[in-house]
Amino acid sequence: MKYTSQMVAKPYFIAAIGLFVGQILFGIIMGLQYVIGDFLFPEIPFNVARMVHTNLLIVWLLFGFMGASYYLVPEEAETELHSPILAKLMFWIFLIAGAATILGYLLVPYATLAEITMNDLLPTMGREFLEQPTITKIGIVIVALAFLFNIGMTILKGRKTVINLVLLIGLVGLAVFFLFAFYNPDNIVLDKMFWWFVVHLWVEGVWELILGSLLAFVLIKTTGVDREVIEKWLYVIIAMALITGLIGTGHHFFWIGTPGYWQWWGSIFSAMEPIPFFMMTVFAFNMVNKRRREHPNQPAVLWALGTGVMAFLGAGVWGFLHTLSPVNYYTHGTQITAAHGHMAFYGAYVMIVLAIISYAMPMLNGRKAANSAKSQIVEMWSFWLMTISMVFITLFLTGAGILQVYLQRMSDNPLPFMVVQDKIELFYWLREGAGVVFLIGLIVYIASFFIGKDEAEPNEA
Amino acid sequence: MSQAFTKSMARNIFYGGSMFFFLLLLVLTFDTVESLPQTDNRENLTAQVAKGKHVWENNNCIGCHTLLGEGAYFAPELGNVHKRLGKEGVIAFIKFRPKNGIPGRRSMPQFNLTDDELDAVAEFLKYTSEINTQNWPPNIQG
Amino acid sequence: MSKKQLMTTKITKYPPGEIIIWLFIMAELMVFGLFFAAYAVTRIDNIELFELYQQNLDTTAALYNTIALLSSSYFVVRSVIAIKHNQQQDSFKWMVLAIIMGLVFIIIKTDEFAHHVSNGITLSTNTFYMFYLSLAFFHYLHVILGLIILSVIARNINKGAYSAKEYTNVETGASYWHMVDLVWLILFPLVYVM
Amino acid sequence: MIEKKPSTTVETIVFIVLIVLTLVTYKVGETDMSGIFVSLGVFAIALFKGALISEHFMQLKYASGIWRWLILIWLILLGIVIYIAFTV
Repeated sequence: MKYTSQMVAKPYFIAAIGLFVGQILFGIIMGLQYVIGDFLFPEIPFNVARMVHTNLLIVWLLFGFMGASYYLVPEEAETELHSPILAKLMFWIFLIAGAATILGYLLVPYATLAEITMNDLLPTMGREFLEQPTITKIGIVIVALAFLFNIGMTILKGRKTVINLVLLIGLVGLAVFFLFAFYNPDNIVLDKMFWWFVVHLWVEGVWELILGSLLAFVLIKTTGVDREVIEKWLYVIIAMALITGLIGTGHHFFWIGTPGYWQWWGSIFSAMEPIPFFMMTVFAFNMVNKRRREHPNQPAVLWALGTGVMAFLGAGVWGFLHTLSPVNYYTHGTQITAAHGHMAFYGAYVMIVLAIISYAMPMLNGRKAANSAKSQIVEMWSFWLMTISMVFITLFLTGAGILQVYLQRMSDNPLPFMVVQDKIELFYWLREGAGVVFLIGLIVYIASFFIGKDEAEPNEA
Repeated sequence: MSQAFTKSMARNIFYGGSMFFFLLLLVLTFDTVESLPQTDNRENLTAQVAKGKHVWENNNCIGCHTLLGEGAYFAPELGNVHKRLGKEGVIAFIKFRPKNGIPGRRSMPQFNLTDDELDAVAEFLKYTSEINTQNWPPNIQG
Repeated sequence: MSKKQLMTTKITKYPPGEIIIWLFIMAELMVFGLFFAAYAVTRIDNIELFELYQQNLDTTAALYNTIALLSSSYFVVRSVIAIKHNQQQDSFKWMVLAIIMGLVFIIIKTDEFAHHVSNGITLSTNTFYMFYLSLAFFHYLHVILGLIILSVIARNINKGAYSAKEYTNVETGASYWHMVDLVWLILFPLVYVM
Repeated sequence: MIEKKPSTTVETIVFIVLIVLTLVTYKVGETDMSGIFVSLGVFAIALFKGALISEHFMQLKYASGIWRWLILIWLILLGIVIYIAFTV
């Protein structure tokens, strides 16, 4: 670590991991509700558990992105962070607002929450992933602005690298597209259409810029490959991501009351969305193969390689499987979508945040470059446990989805939704099993921070 | 003839390509918004439908159900539920959910909606079922 | 890498310009190819509709546009050859001519679009117009982008930035422009004539 | 240094051929000639024009290996698809 202000990243990373645990616990609860319908009913109905599960994911990834930015921007810009105090203040505001919102979900009925937060003044609640009370949304905007100001000022006064620039564009895009969350017309078609301007343009747009720059940073640091080469790759990857992803938004406009031509535009462009992810995989492996040094932090390299592969599989391959409109006609809104969502989020965004945490944490804990060999082995175990169980979660959900599509939508005698759900119960049990393994993997991951704490780090080869 | 591929070229492709496709997205979005009246059933968007949408949102229905295929996949698709159950069926289903659920089964909470709210949400689902969704879902089961 | 001073028949390994542009040319051609294929496949079930509305298109305008783009492409070829021989003046002159012909295309095509708009035709009018407008407008944007690229190159030629030793950027822009021309050469018969 | 005027004969001839072929295509569209073979003929001309662009304007005739065939393969594939779609 070169600058003391990078230390502000540490609480962000710790909070991210803590919320990650919460997300997985609620995932396990939901998985159980899929097979034991009245589990925890009526205390925690499925919709509440899901809201907590998805909102925690978004919040902890945002914590991860912010922590990552506070860590890497000063190092890239070769200057201290503009205002570490502002960063610390925003951390607490964001954490308290986030925790209060989650508690709100859990403690009072959603309709009551809407009432006490005066949703009727500016109704924005009750839409998937954007369930937060309007006041929380405003809080998110304020935190995002303060964060962008802090990061932007640091970049302005320091060295302007491509990684910093791309990261900044991604973060600004994140904040700008979030503003569509405040647009909630009475017309459900318009509502759905612009809802995707937040959701799609985040995860299949500007977040890929953040992903790309974080990956490039970790690769520069761990492989020692020439910055010029890595930056060139970064530009081409994010160019392809936006070129395919922007019009690729159309693959959400097939069946929501928007004109039919989106079936063509959406299919053609989203069919190319795997290209940037494929390039990212090639990029990561290429750089590691060309490495000029053996970095002592092996798990960080593993996470970086893993994110390339899993993002390509989850976002690229599983996305492509159901993105063409004739296929999507049958798979839209089934467990196929859930399968894709799980692996894509894990591969693209969870793993990149874990990669940067893995890289930065040893330094934030006062070590030179890496944890002890013992700790690294435990962390790599957690990598494989979580990654393989996520592959199985995806496969089981895909199995469930294929059966669901067949029984409910394609067979000569289509069955009602709930009948079909009973028939595919086995897959949900298997998914729950894989989910428990994932939780074990996460516990092992956390354990890796405490194991071999006092032992020396392996020497650089 | 230099075959070196320069960083400035990569940067130009990023900025040029992104701007290009962002403008294209804006144009297509504009065209879509202009032509939505043909498909989005707005002539039937009454005040009661708008109210129903708020009831729908304030009770987080999307947390279990899908609407036009979007939402959670825990409970049935409701974009065409009006065609499946009819208005009275929809109202009755929501109204008579047991408070403590059905043992062992996925259960829908009892939301204690007023008669007006029930009517509004049913009207909202009727309106939604009349949106031109390019023939989706494939059949009545959603 | 050794430089050739004259355009000879010596075989070079790579296509002209920066290699990355060829990846993008391939990606672009893939998209246009898919659109063309989609057009042809959709047409199978809508032959009467397609043939009826095809007659509403202005084939003469399309002819002028084809000639404009072909000339523009040819002028770009002349500009590249000139810069390879260190004739910056000539190169600049040809490039400006190419840009003018590109602008002719834009003017004619804009007029065509204006007619459609004033007749209330949009992407949602029918399947034929959906394809025609999608293809034509997507291509139209490419012409605009190509013109921006050519203008930057022309300015740089005029400033003396390129020479017989360094002309990669000129070739890169030229390759992109030929691709735009190529797509129109296919689009013209497929959508207007066949 | 300024060199002597380079030869551009080939490119100029190709350009003239392209213009002539375009005019032919246009004339076919103007007349009442119709039918599947006319359509396919028109498209064959378009593909040939594309090949000329690829070889002489894009200078792929000097490229080696797969690079030379990039556009030509695209044209051939397109030709096959259009042929099938117009004759089924």
